[in-house]
Amino acid sequence: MSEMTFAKALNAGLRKSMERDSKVVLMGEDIGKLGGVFRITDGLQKDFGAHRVIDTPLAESGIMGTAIGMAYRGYRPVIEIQFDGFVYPAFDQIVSQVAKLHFRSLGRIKVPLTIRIPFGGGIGSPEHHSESPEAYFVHTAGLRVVAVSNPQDAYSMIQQAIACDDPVVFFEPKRRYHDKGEVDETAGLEGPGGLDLGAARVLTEGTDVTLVGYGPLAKTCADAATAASDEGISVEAIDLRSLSPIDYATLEASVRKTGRLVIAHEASQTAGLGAEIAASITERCFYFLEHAPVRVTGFDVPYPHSKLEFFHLPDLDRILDGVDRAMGRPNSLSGTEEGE
Amino acid sequence: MSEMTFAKALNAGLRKSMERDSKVVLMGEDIGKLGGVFRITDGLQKDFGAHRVIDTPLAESGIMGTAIGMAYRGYRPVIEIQFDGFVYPAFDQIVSQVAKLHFRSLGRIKVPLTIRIPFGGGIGSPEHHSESPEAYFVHTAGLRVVAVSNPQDAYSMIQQAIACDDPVVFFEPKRRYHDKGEVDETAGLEGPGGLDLGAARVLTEGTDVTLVGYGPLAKTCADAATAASDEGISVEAIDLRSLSPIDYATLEASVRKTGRLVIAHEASQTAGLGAEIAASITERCFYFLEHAPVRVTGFDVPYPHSKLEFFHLPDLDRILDGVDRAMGRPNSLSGTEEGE
Amino acid sequence: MSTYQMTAGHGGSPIQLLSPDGVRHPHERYDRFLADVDGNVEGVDRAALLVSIYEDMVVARRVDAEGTALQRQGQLGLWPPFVGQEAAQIGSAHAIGADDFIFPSYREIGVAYARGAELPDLVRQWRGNAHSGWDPFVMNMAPSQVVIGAQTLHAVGYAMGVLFDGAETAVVTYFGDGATSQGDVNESMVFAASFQAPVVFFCQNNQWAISEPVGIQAHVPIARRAPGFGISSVRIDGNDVLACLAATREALERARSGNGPSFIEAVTYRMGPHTTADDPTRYRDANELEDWKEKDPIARFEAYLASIGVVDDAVRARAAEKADAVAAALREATIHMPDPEPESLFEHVYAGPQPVLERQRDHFARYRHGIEGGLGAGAETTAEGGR
Amino acid sequence: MSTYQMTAGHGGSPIQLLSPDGVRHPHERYDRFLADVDGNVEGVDRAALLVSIYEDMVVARRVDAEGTALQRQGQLGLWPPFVGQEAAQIGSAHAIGADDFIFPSYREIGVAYARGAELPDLVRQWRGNAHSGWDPFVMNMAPSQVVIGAQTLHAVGYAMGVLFDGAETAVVTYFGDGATSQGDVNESMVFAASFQAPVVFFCQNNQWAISEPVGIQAHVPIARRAPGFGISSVRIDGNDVLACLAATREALERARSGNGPSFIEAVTYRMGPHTTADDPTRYRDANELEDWKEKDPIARFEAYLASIGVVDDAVRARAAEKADAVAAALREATIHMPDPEPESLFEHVYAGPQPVLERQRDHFARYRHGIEGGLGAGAETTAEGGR
Ligand SMILES: Cc1ncc(C[n+]2csc(CCOP(=O)(O)OP(=O)(O)O)c2C)c(N)n1
Ligand SMILES: Cc1ncc(C[n+]2csc(CCOP(=O)(O)OP(=O)(O)O)c2C)c(N)n1
Ligand SMILES: [Mg+2]
Ligand SMILES: [Mg+2]
Repeated sequence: MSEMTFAKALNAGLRKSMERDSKVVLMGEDIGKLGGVFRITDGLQKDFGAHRVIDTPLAESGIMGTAIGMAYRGYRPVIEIQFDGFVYPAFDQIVSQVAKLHFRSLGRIKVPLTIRIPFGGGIGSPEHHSESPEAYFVHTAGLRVVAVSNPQDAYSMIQQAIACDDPVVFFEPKRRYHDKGEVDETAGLEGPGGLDLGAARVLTEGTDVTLVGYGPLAKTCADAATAASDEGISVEAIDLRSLSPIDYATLEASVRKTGRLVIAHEASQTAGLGAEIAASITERCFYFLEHAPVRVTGFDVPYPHSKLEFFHLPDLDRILDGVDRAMGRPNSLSGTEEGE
Repeated sequence: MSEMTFAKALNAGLRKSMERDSKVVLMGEDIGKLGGVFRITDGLQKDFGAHRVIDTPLAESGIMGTAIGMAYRGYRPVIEIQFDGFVYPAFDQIVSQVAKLHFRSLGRIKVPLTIRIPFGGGIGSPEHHSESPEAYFVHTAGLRVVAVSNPQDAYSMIQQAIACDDPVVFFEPKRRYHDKGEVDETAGLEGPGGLDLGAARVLTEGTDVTLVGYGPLAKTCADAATAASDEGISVEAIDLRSLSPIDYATLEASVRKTGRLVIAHEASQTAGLGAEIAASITERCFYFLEHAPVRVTGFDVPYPHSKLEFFHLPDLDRILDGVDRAMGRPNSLSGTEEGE
Repeated sequence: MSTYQMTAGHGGSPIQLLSPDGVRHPHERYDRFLADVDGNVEGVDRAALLVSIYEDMVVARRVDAEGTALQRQGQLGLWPPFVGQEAAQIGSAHAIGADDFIFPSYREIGVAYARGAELPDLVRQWRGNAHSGWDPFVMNMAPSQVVIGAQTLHAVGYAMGVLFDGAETAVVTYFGDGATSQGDVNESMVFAASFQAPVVFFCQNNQWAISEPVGIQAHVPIARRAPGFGISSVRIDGNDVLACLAATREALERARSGNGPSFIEAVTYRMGPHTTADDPTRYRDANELEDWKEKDPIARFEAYLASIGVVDDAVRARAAEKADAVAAALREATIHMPDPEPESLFEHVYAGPQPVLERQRDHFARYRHGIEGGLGAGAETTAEGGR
Repeated sequence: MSTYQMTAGHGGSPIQLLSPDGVRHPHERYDRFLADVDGNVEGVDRAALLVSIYEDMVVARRVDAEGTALQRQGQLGLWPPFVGQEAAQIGSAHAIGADDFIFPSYREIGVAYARGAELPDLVRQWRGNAHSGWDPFVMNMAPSQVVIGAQTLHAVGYAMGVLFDGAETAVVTYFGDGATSQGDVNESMVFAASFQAPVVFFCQNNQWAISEPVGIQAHVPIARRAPGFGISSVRIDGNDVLACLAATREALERARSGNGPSFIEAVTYRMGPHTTADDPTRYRDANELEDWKEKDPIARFEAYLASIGVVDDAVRARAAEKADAVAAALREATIHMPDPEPESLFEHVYAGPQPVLERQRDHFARYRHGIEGGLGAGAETTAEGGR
């Protein structure tokens, strides 16, 4: 075990994958000498060469499309999208090609791409640098989608994603890049705790309410569980980890126990991931629910300028307010939704 | 009142908008002499000229981006995307530009684009011609999204969408283009029945279960209501019409009455519009619900080849099966979701 | 009101080795790529080689006509005729090596035929039985691509892989005149040039993108586009099978010898409708078609072969016979193609397990079982949509 | 393993009217566009004109330095320096008419300054107070664009509108060398050429796209790209303010006279980091910067103006004074810029009413009220993220 930052853990996981399989290549803008704007690929071009760590022209559709061609040729490209807001030029190649190629070729063509996307807000960036586009990809059949939340998962899951024969959209919470944590570097592809890429993780066990978050908000959810316990509310905080497919077995087991569900994400509320989880859990656990699932999310607005971003982002207070609402507590700050 | 096909009603509505406002221009591939592959713009270039009905180069991002520029210049571009599956190359311009420009310019720049998209399956087409991408746009703050289901709405709502100062993604159910219906051509921008662009419509009143559909499935939902009534089930079928914002007032009123909700759409289930409606209605009507909202949708697969498409698409039988499930009826074909 | 015009995309004189009357003109640059078909390579049976090209063109046209007929008879959902483009497709296909990899659009059915695709694989997707036909790794040819231009990036990526492997394979991608407007096609040229990828861009400028004449896409001849990216480019008569063969061979040689990408604009004509769903009389003049019939690629090649004594009535008859036999076999295969199993809907979406989808599959199976068992309310009613 | 190289994007000799030592060279094609600044137009105060350009360059550089300083002091979140690009930005800006419309990227702060933007509007977005600054319809200039290349299509669409209006306005869009790889930029050239839109593509090739040298984007000089689309193109010394002025005037004249689009590659250099968040020492050689300092656009112009007696110490001092005053005013405006109201989060998302969003706004207001009232569990805890 050694302590390292989130960013460094990703770097170490990429390195390990590249050592393991010579067909793993990294592609993206500024990932070579610069090591990426977040330095996630720091030093890798120096050590593996310009054929393995490829600075591409500034064209995301081009990156995605050529990565597909490299997959045809037997490579396992790992793409870095520089910021969340710049994945959209590649959307067509992702949705119509990456996601469908295995199906449309009757399983003959594998597309083991890993599409790394630093996502989410909270770092005071200008426009288009703080998006949370995960719902678009979760709604797209044929993709797997994960969001990592801590250095150990970053290290293990990037390796699992790269080893996975399906395309994986891999979300990294950019505001956590400098967080530090213990990482077991001997952990293999299965990862410590034996969690596979598709499994959620229970962060804190609890009995009153289930609180689901992912990516940047997994930590906030864990903190909320601690804060709530001071007030005598027992929160089971869960880090979703896999956004597609969602690990409903874990979520169901928890909600059957607690009867209450709060879901937190930074993305806008309407048709976001919270809606999917609320709907599916309601389907699966209707008679166990004591309150409607509560969503604590970004608002239905374009991601705002940085002076306002902390009003938009769910924080500890807003999540606790959501917990209060799910508990039907009268001191909820915003009142209950129902009957308004 | 005159009887006309859905396609003709759209054509007539476009014509009316172009007559009303000389700044309305149509842009798209093959919309001139050919009148579009579905003939929706038939005859319009002949009558309004090549500056008002513009055959563009084959580049959807280019169409969308230049339409934005024309909006800056005071035009009201109406874009035809030839088929649903070809909107993705324009996704970046839609999500990062069209949707955000009014917000980011502090309201100074209006983007009154109408983005027409023939959508959905059921016409035996090859790949990429039967997509239902509406959830992507519903999740995108700054856009309005509508889906029309009958000739009268097609006629009225295309005019309302064009007159709207916000960008509107306008979904047309291509398998209904040849359906005929009565159209009141004297109806102005408000439309017959006084329904505005954001309002849902109750198709059949009922007391047992609320059944929500839109676009191609609105008719199927109405048919299901009739079929169910033969069995003594009273279905309140609702045509959603506006997918963003959703007319929750109408939905809430219905579900408070029926206590049961079924939502049907062709798009894949996970993180689709059904999830949003189920989640929001559960939030708003939790204590009125007698059963979890039921989703009857396309599966989480890429839209299949045409020999299989009618297994994928929700049809009358599958929707009735959904109604049975919502009613908790033992003769449901597929069993209840709960507790599986 | 000022006016604008969109007229260009024409002009320049495409390279021609066979004039429309079937006369072979020597060509300084290209003759060296035609030594075998010109009879200047010892040990090569020139006549056999020429006849194989000729037969492929004749059979391809017949396959195309059969596709249209099968569609008209309801056996196929759609068919994209390539009649008129046989020289471009068969000429280039004969240049491409078995190890090379091809990324086609939807219209390269002639290329697939010449490359040896099984007949059912030519129609599988047009019948709606699957989204693709041949095995891409058996044929070294990607599934056909419907999204305009998307495949050109795949081709460049594959070629980058070839480069990184240090291999001598080359890659060819086909696309139309309309496709040149797409961002992807232009980005593919950026990547190809920057990485000096061994790829050949083969653009069949058949004058039309559905109803839009090429002048809407390009203000100057399309072949001029590529040099602006640093890619060598040539404009050839796409109805001249020898020019197509020679130019493709030249470009492949350039690719294999590490000299980077090439662009070929083959000027040809889509003699049929865009697809069987299209009605070209709405947008184009019948005279245009008549003019292009004068430049028919098969008639031209046949005249040349007759003039050098390689084709005679016997050869013609054999080709026609083969064409009929292939067409009949294609028809048989099509008509008897078994429908896919409903449950196959859920196959191959993922390479690995996916529990949410598996639940949907199980639900679907129970539902189907119920329907078949005649249970439930729904079973009493008739499904719409005619399944 | 074979190797690939990406070296080009250089080569050719950019048009230069002022050599780095400040000597004015006559130029057959461009001199006619410089009659006023050359003193050949009666009634024009040549010295005043030249000094206004000079002052704008000096003040722009000072504004840029102040932006960097404000960022370092935490007053701005980010700043994209344009130091080194003053000739390209001020030269072109002085050519553009008040009625013309500009679609810039994020780096054209010099252009916005020269066009008369209010000072707070130059920093508003970099401080995070809004996503844009100036009123686009007062300035005839779109908000700056962060998504690389997206604005070029808007420019072409605006120009199409101008064309359809029969107006004489022209449109200028700015973008970088990196942007030329984007599909959108290439599509914008397709549309511009097909419609013969009155638009000027002004590419500041500052040699770098963050850490990537221009050779990764372009295998041949960027100016060669446009002719392949049928767009006239020129490669100029982007550190030569007179070349920038003349080339832009020529292109605008072409646009206004109905002769369609133009492309200008202004070869310049980004002397600073990509943004204040960047560390160029990781990827570029310090010598490169030294070389380019020799070609400094302001020093060159100043030497020329001194040589013709237009600039002397008094003029220098006045320019420096103005620069200091503008910088001080910018600083004041920045520091005292009021924070936006939290509830403004919900404003301008839609032009019309949107009930789902209004519900969220009301919910937010109640929640904020609760927080401020100190109610509830949440209020006891500290919000993370430091608001
Ligand atoms: C991205 C995209 N947009 C639109 C279409 C619809 N479409 C299919 S074929 C076609 C025209 C293609 O023209 P061209 O590239 O010249 O090829 P051709 O059909 O002539 O072989 C269009 C617009 C599509 N398939 N993909
Ligand atoms: C679509 C998109 N992809 C990536 C980025 C991240 N990014 C911001 S600036 C930049 C480099 C731009 O280089 P260039 O076009 O030469 O302009 P310059 O910054 O040199 O003025 C990149 C990659 C972006 N803003 N937009
Ligand atoms: Mg064509
Ligand atoms: Mg640059």
